Amino acid sequence: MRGITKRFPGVIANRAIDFEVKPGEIHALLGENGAGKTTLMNLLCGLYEPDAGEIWLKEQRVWLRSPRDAIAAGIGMVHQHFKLVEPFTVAENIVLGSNRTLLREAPKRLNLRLQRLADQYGLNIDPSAQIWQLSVGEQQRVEILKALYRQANILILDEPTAVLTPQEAQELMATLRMLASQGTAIVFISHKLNEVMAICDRVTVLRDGQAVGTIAIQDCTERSLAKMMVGREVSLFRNREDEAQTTNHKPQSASPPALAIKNLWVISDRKLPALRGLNLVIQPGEIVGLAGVDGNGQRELEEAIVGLRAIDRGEILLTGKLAHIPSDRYSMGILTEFSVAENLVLKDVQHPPFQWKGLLRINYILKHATDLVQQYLIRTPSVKTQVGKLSGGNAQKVVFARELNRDHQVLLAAQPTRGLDIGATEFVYAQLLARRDAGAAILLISTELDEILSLSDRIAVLYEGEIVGEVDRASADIHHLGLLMAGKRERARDEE
Amino acid sequence: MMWAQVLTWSFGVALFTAGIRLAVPVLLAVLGEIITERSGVMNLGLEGVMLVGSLAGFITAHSIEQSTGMISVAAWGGLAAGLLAGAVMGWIMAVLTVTLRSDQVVTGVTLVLLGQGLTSYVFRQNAGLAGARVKGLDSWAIPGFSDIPIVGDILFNHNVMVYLTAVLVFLCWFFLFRTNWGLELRAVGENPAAVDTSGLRVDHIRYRAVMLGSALAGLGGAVLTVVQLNIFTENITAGRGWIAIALVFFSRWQPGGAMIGALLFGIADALQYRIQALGFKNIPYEFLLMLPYVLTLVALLWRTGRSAAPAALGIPYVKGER
Amino acid sequence: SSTPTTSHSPSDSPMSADSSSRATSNATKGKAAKFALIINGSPTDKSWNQQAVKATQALKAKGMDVAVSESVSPADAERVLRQYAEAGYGTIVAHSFNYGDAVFKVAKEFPNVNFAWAGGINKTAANVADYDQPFYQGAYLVGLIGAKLSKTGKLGALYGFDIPVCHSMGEAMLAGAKTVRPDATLTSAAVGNWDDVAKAKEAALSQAETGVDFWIGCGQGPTIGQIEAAKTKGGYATSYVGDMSSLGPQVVALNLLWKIEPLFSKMIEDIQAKKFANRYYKLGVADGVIDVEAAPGFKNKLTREQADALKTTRAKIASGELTVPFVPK
Amino acid sequence: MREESVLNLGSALTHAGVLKRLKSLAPLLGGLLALLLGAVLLQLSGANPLQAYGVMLAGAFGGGRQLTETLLRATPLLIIGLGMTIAFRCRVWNIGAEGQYYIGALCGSVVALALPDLGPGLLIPLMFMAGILGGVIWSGIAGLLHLQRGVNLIICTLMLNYIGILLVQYAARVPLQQPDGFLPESAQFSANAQIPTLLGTRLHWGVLLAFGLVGVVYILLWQTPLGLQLRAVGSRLSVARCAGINTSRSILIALMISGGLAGLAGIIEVSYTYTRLKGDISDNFGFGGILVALLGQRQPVGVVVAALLFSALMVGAQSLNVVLQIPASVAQVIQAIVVLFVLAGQAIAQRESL
Ligand SMILES: Nc1ncnc2c1ncn2[C@@H]1O[C@H](COP(=O)(O)OP(=O)(O)OP(=O)(O)O)[C@@H](O)[C@H]1O
Ligand SMILES: Nc1ncnc2c1ncn2[C@@H]1O[C@H](COP(=O)(O)OP(=O)(O)OP(=O)(O)O)[C@@H](O)[C@H]1O
Ligand SMILES: [Mg+2]
Ligand SMILES: [Mg+2]
Repeated sequence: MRGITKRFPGVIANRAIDFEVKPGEIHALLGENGAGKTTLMNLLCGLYEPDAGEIWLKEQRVWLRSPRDAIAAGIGMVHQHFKLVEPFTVAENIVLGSNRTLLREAPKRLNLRLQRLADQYGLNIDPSAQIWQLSVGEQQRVEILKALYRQANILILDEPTAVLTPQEAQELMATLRMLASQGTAIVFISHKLNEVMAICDRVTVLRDGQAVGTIAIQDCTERSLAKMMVGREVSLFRNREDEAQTTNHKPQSASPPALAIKNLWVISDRKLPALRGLNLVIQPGEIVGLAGVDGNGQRELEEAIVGLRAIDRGEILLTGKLAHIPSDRYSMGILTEFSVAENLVLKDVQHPPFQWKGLLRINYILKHATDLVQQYLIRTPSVKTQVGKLSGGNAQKVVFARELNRDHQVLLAAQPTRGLDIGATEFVYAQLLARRDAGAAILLISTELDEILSLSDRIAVLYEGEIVGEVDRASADIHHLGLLMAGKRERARDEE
Repeated sequence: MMWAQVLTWSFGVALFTAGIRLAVPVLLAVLGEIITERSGVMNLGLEGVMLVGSLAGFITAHSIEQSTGMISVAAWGGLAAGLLAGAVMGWIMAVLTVTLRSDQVVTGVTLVLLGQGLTSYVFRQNAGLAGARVKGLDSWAIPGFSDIPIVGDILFNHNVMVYLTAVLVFLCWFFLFRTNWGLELRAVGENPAAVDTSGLRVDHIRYRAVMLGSALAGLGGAVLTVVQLNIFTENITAGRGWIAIALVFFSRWQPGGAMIGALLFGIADALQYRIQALGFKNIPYEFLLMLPYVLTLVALLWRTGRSAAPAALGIPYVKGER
Repeated sequence: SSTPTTSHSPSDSPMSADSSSRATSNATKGKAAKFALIINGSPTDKSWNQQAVKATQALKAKGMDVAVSESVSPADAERVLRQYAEAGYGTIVAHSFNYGDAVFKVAKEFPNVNFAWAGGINKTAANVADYDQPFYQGAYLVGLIGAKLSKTGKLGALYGFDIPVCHSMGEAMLAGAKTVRPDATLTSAAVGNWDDVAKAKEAALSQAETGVDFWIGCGQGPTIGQIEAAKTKGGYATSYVGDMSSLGPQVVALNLLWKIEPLFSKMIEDIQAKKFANRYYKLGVADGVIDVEAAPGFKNKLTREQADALKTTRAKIASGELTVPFVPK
Repeated sequence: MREESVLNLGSALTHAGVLKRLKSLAPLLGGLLALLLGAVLLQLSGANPLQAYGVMLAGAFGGGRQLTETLLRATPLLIIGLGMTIAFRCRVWNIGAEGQYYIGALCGSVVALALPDLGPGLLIPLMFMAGILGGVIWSGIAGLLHLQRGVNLIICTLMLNYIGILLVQYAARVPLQQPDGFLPESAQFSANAQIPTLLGTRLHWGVLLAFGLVGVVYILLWQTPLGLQLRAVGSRLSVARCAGINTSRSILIALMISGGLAGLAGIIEVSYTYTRLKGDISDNFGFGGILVALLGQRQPVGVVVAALLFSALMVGAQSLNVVLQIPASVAQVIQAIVVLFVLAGQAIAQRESL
């Protein structure tokens, strides 16, 4: 890609970017939230057309006007938000659009064919399962298989590990390495520098829509990459030794619990018990990390606490106001059609100071928004901009700003850094710790063990709707936690 | 004495036969709308589409009959014209809602306005149409089956369009669930972004769906004029398009459900007239006329639960939007 | 096009700047000469509206300046009436009972303009006449023939709405039929609509299932529905207000006609003779305004006795010897 | 669809500003194109298109009287359209305005007929309240069926249209029929129950009320917490629910406000235009109102423009019929074409890229 420029109303997402990938390499694309990574790749897979610049494939100039052109050119993309049809089966999703016969292939034959293809790439998938029944990791595998089925020789993955458990991430990386060794060129977008360091061959960094540079992985460190992205030094909370200052914190265990969950049973959308007698107590001034592989009831627990899901049995006792960082910001946190300012007051409009005698105080709301935008470093053209126009990371910051700015006693943070760049992640961590120090009780639900380990005072492990273990931060041991998280599954495998 | 009249076999046969007859035009429109909505487009203009189909069908059948005298050619020609006119209306809908992405509700309602205006304009411009009539299709008892007592009378003694409509219910199901086209069409209604990134044209698929769906509604209108009534009068569909939209929800976007819904509505309507004809004078007729609508509502109380609506129904597709 | 068109000189336009002043002066000069009709539906409905439009064409042939507004909803009636009054129309006929209130309102503002409305309830004013639609008188005659044509003796009536104009038709037909066939019965129903033919056909079919094989209809939709039903189930139907026999030459036996032209002519005469005030026109069979005749295709199918019965009864009604019973409810 | 709000004024200052301004003329261009097409139609019907348009224009806006008529005709459309604006902002697909209008008219008429001697200062407000109540109840039934039993709202409101109209037909024919009357209609309202006009014009208090409502609805939607919450529910239900908004309540409120306003329009029309209850008291105002709300892009001021456009087309068309004897159906076609083309223009104006 040469001299690629793409404008959106009010933003230049890509400015004269040069970018190239070689066959058989895994090429990382890095940059802060809103740097223009996704946009650049959307141009490559034909979703947008560039305002200026050229795309060359194997020494030939190509024009990718639609995804169809891109597919024909052998480009496949796994989008950050999966593009799968929920009520359809895996097999149906994979062949969608590539069968030109009138009648559909008999499901049995089709499933068999795809099973073979999946096995060939070492992807573990049941072709007859429906998408909505699958975990996020499995859905991602479907996306990859879909691209491979179309014989992609350039595979783009937009933040593929953001939603995966550590185990799933490991599996994915193994798959990618294998594909690369077979000659596939892979573009890998991620905010997780350790992963980038682990599997990529070269790195291109974007900042503010411009390419800062491309370097071979041997020539850089996590720290130097971070500096390239942000343009300044950043401290990383990634290793536990770094945060010694947070360890000797004492929860106010004398006071009554701020959040108490007693014998909670909740039914999932699939009409199965998602939580089965869950018990959990959180004191003011402590962070309890809830570890676990995605799909073990996290979503249902989150919804039950917020009041979105009916409780079947048991109870949730809440003292004081609840703040909520949702796991899926688009379906629970923000209104994409609303402005930044409106989103920032969404939960409090009916109270002063945002309203006065039943009328909104518009100027106050705008000023409030301007303050929060500065305080939380939200990158937006204006507070009147629609949130849908912001990059994923900045949208998340809007949620953060709103939730943390409410005087809450309990904070439910579900996957709070999903999709955030390191600068933002750093900011989030600092905020969470500051809240705790101010006396809030925090329930941190995360599938990233690193995150749980660096922030929690106490760690509970969720498995199949139950707390299967609780450890104190001091005595936490990654290996033990890992076993608990996947314990029963490991054992089952052993027994086979 | 009146109840004794109700509880006879012949009353039942007449009731169900009439129910089927009343159901056919509406059912065709429902099938069409199911196809349209399965692709994510809600066409509220069905009433206008049916009207245009009914007039186009009538005029075509009439002029073929007048010029050649071939009755069945005229009838089939009329039905084809209804199909075609419906497709043209669907094209208008698609240009506005798919290409230009204007609001589907307002476009649909405008289509009703257009259909009503156009048909009365054309009808009034051609004074000769006012008293004109066509021969239509004769009923055709299916040999063998029509001799079965009761069932034969109810099911196998209709005009060909009734049988064809039943076949269309099956074809519609087959198309949606057993062909690749159907798969792609349903995928567009669930998640257009997925279809787009799969290298298919969302807009093309929606155009086809809307036009095909409207064509069926147009056919429904033509059946009304060419086959069932053999005449045209202004506003002849008299709300059947709206009923069809309601029945789509009832059907849960399943062709089989559509057939049940349309029959239920048709039979309720047929029953209502028969109660009047039997002279239940103490019930004001307005309340009898309400019966089909009330029954539809009541029937829906038992068809609740997880919504089966296509996830992207009513939402214009914009490339690359989150 | 069947819509009558008049050529207006631009100065006739109610839009011209000084229209109201000129309108008044026009109104005093050639008042009766300009005649406007407003109708609620299509001028080609083969029935109620078309008959009225046809009558205006006859007036036009006599040299009158005639205008027709079609599809005027009652909500718009007031405006349209006023527009005609201002444009110098001396006689304005509002051809629907739904226009009543608008007529009386506008009439007050234009005392020099003559209005008429199809109320049929003898509600009039100094410059508003009411005209009745005594279809029931014709229906009585229809009953005479219907009783003979029906094999079962079961007569059917189908109304747009169950209102007096309609209701009295069914009852009068029954009364007429009973004079020749005492065991005749009547089945009636309402469709709730003046123009849903499909619905009406279904209603008529369900009547046929109970043995009905001769119909009279009130409203063009119901009547067309009956004609269609008669075609499928056998039996005979009656045209309503106009000649609808082209829709079913085999089954339309009689035409119940409303010859509106004499009615309009009478109004104009009265206006010229200054006798229009508070007139209630109740022109029926006696005046040749309501009439029943064999449909064109049926002229030679009626027996001599039947034709005679029609003739003599008509004469009896005309002479006042026989009063047709009016049963509105 | 782009949402406009006080807090979200779009980007007039961007580099694409000029282009945008050009594009914003698209609806107007669409309208002109439609008129061009209409001209062909007029020519086909034997009229001189220029003269015809002149007559239409003069008929709708040619003077105080014509303007008055246009305003009068716009009033029910405006009131219903404003209510629908609120409903549609909340993504409540109420297409039952017609039925709510009828039931509102019925309830208001009952009051008018029961208390004919009450002074208009008291009686008219009472009638209005009854009308609103009728609309609220009728829409509320749909709301309860939807929220309690999960019946789709589009069907509920659609079916209740038919039921409501039949109910009014019955009421006008039997229980409320004028005592000695033959016609299926109630007695004429007493003078007290007919909305007074303003200073000798034909405009009445209802017109004033309708325009007052424009401000009220604007403020409600954009400047009150309730409005923001209703819009939030319409924007994305699950997010609104997470934000602690009682979504069922919001849906019911939006539905009932729209129903109430439709009912108000019903009693206003019956009191002023029809002056009595009968079976046919609407010229498709319900659907017109829906169209007007959407054509006005669910913005109160836009609804005013759309209602006036709609009404002007109607009034102008009738004038065409009176003056040049052009059949009304031509005008109806032109009306539909204009709406379609303006819609297309709006859609083009709203697109991010051309
Ligand atoms: N459809 C769009 N309309 C308007 N602006 C957009 C659109 N898509 C992206 N942008 C803007 O373009 C810029 C780049 O966005 P992009 O999504 O490419 O960022 P990113 O690098 O992928 O960020 P993240 O890490 O948060 O996913 C952002 O400022 C964003 O607000
Ligand atoms: N005209 C429309 N434009 C856009 N979206 C529409 C329209 N009509 C309906 N929808 C969408 O179609 C779906 C079904 O409509 P509606 O919301 O009325 O059904 P529902 O009864 O609420 O369904 P559920 O059972 O999920 O509650 C919804 O997703 C709704 O948002
Ligand atoms: Mg991105
Ligand atoms: Mg992101």
